[in-house]
Amino acid sequence: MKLPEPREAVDRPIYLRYRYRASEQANRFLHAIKKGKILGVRSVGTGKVLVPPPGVCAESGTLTPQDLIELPDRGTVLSFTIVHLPIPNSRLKPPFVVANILLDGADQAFSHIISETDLKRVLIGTRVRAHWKPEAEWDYGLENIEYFVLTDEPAVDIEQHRALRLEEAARHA
Amino acid sequence: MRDVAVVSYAQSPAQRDTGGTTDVEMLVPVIDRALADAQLTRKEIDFICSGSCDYLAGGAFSFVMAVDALGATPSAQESHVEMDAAWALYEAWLKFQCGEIDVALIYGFGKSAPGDLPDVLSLQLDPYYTQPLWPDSISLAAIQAQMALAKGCFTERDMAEVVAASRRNAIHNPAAQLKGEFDASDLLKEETFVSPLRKHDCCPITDGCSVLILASAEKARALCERPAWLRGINHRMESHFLGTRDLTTSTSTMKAAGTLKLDGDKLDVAELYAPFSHQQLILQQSLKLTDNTRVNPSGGALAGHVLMAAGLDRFGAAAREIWSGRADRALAHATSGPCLQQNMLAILEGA
Amino acid sequence: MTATEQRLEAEFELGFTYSRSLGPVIGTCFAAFAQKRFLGMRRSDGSVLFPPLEYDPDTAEALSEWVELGSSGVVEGFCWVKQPREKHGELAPFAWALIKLDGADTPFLHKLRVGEEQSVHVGLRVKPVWVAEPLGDITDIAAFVPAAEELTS
Amino acid sequence: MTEQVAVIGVGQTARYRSKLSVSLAGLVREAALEALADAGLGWQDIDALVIGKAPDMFEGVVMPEIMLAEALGGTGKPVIRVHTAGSVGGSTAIVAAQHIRSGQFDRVLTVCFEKQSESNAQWALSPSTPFRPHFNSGAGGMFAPVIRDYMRISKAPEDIGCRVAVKDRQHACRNPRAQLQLNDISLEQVQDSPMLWEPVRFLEACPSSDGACAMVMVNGKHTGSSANPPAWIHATSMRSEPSFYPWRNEVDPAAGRDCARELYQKAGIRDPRKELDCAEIYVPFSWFEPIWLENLGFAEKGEGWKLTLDGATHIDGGDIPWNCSGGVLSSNPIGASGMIRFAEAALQVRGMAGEHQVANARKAMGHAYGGHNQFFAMWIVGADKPV
Repeated sequence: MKLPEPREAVDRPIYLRYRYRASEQANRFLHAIKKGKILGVRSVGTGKVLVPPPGVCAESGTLTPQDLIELPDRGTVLSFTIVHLPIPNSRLKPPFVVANILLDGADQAFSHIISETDLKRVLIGTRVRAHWKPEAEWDYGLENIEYFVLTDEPAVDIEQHRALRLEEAARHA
Repeated sequence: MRDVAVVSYAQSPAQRDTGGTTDVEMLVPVIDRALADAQLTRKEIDFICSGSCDYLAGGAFSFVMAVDALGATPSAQESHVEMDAAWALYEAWLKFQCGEIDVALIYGFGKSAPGDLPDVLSLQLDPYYTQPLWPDSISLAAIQAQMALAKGCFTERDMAEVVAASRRNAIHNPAAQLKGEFDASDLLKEETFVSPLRKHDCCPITDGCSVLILASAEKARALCERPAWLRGINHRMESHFLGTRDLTTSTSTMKAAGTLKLDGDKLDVAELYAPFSHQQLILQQSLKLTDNTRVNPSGGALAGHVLMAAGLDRFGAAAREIWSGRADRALAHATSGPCLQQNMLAILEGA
Repeated sequence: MTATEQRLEAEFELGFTYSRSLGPVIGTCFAAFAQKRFLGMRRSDGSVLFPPLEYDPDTAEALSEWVELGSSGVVEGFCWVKQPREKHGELAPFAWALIKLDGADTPFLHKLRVGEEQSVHVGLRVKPVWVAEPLGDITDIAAFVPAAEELTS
Repeated sequence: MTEQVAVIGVGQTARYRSKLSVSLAGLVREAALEALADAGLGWQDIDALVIGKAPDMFEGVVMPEIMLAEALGGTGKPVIRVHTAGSVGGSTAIVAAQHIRSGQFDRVLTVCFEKQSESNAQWALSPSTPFRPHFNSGAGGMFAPVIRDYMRISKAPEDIGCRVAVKDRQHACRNPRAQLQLNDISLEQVQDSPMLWEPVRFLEACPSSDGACAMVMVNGKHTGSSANPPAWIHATSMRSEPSFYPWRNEVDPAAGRDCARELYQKAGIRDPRKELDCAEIYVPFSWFEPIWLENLGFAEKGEGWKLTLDGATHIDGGDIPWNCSGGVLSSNPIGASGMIRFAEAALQVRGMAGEHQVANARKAMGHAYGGHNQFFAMWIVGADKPV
């Protein structure tokens, strides 16, 4: 019997459709960001402020309350990286800064972009504020903030800031 | 063998679709309830193990987010199987046997509503010859039913009786999704769905989670009036292709039963994880169960089926029978893979 | 913020076109499909597996003895799909069937196109409908049909 | 009550590569057969099978153990599949060891694998869901800020990462299985390689690999079948913590620290740097060597980089060689990477590590981590039976 030359590989398209529904907290957050407001939540387990508001505080394993807190669109860089690779489906051209940004009044940072011509100016502790897209373009997403920009404020000592925040959390816990 | 017992169990109400509620939001109240029933706190748990599947809701690392429900700070001893949580329970049971832990919390969770479950489960099949055709899980079960019916293992009426009994039993189970008085003759009048299966022969699709707590001997006696002691646990795998195994019987179940020296005549209760009515009959026959055994007093998977937790639910339901004194000796069964490819058995006793 | 805010929903697709390496056994079987041939694999007990597997499913022994199989077979088990799912790629009701090819000892799963449920039965002789240009994949077989029918694609 | 456990068989893919032209079954078989041969056992001798791998989306097969078990002699046997993200290779080895330690089984085969070439890892790790911004471009985008924070806290010189990258690739040249064989690797070459996620350069990041790793573990009473010496398991430990919570220490994660503390306590070790002969530690980005040196107690806080700088972790002349195999930086079949660390530690104490053998290694550590620096699995193996 003559055997054919084995085929080496085949393509296997595997595509599945899913329906995503926003959780209650995500829904509140997304509706607010559509109007240009950033919401967070104070954990009943720890007294710390989480943003975007999760349904559960991971530190204590407790459900978060329904009352959300509005937060300012200013904050501090907790850490960052300068990305030299493109983000798939993004109009951002590398290099750009992806930073963990801690909003004033919050205890948990989230990841966002910093646009700055001189990337070397971005440091841990650097102060930033949101640069929003034009209001007409606002949608249900954190991308309504197009990027963060540096402010003229002096850099923050992270350790000091952390100690102050933990004191405040203790008062609320 | 070290004595280990089921001391607490809680499950979310079975729902077709929990909407936007996340896995972790679903888990927190159920964990709280399981802990409260055993008068335990999160910090008193030595080991946590879970079962879940990324593809159900379509995101990688579903179990990573679920850790948020545990309050695992600064850290916890924790593990995960990408299998039904019954196998998470097995991993924990081994850890007890190693003498490393005294209290373990096991959980399983799944939200099947966001996806199309029968198609998702198609991805379990061999990815070369079978999966590319996208045979769905219901169709595979239907072939199994046809072959068993053709062989005379049971009748369509027997299958309808399984469904009627499941829904009748489920009347007393607050977490059941499908329940009520149904007559087998009426069920048989319904048209077929994927023939020979009718819709009622198939488990519902359910979003939910379950949490179960195991404890070692001394702890168990302190935490629970009448602990459900795990007297033996064994699981076995079969070959994968539908053509390389006998679909009309469950050889892996028989092998596990043999290892456990299980006497099918001496069980008060059997909680069998059968997602399809005919699979319950195949299991009953493989286990040689008699009329002495009440099968699926909870209603079983036909009354509510949280994929990835449904096997763990059989342990919980069997334990409830022991705790209440309704049973002295119960069997818990779990399955995984298409057409009962892999099966687990455990014996639970009240004394 | 009001309680009546509509719940945000969106569909999304999770998917990727995987590139699956086949190895020598599956690769040979697929290559044979491109020639509209069925090759089985003999086990040490003499029985023949189709589809051909690299390793014996019971003993894990490596397998390498190829067997040329017939081009039709019989139905050993089946179910009837009244309403095909989108993923099935079938426009009309059809059967999933376990089909044992002539010369093989194990049946394998494929689609069976027959007009109506009553026409399917165990022992029904069936033959493959090959796609116009087989590339060497399981999907080269569009489906099986009763052997009595004319071959049409 | 509990039993002693020994590793008597180790098997790996002959050479890890970015693409291997085999089926999934063929991939795991190669490692499993080598482990069985090393153990002097056949499929029929194995009592249970423990399989591990990272997310199912890499290969697009849901619970692949369902279809792979039979190729690994799993028919009729207990089979379990572990998944704890990047630490899975370590966790799987620990679960396998517990099968024996519990007294329930005598001989267990454990196998971990990943076939990254079947898909795009970047996609499989973070499929996009609606309403969620996607600012990260790959795993490095997530870990680079942690590295930046480490540099701030430790005041480490900028070139430490590059030095780790050079060292691990020099080690890889002694391991014929390692994917990257960069014979002329130099500090300048690493420094000149393209910046990806600052401060992580191309040559400071792990490759994408196909590969599998397997081990045969037995009850200490049954080590005789192997022609080679056993590696005795002295201690194992596993720890987890949540991905994100306020002020979580991502640079020195509590779960890693707690896991190591428990491990050393079980193994009776007070000073890991002194008492261990070598270690295989999960370092997918170069800077994680100094980060883990501190987290695992090989160095004081803020001092880890000094060990790297002094060459303490180099196989030539170092007092505590790390990743003599070339490590994750030289081969990274994700689901198997943790098990490779555990298996390489076992090979060292068995004296079977070939060109990358540390002379007279008697005690070695294997380490794996995953998620967002949050899942940890570790073990210590020794040439001597634990007392």
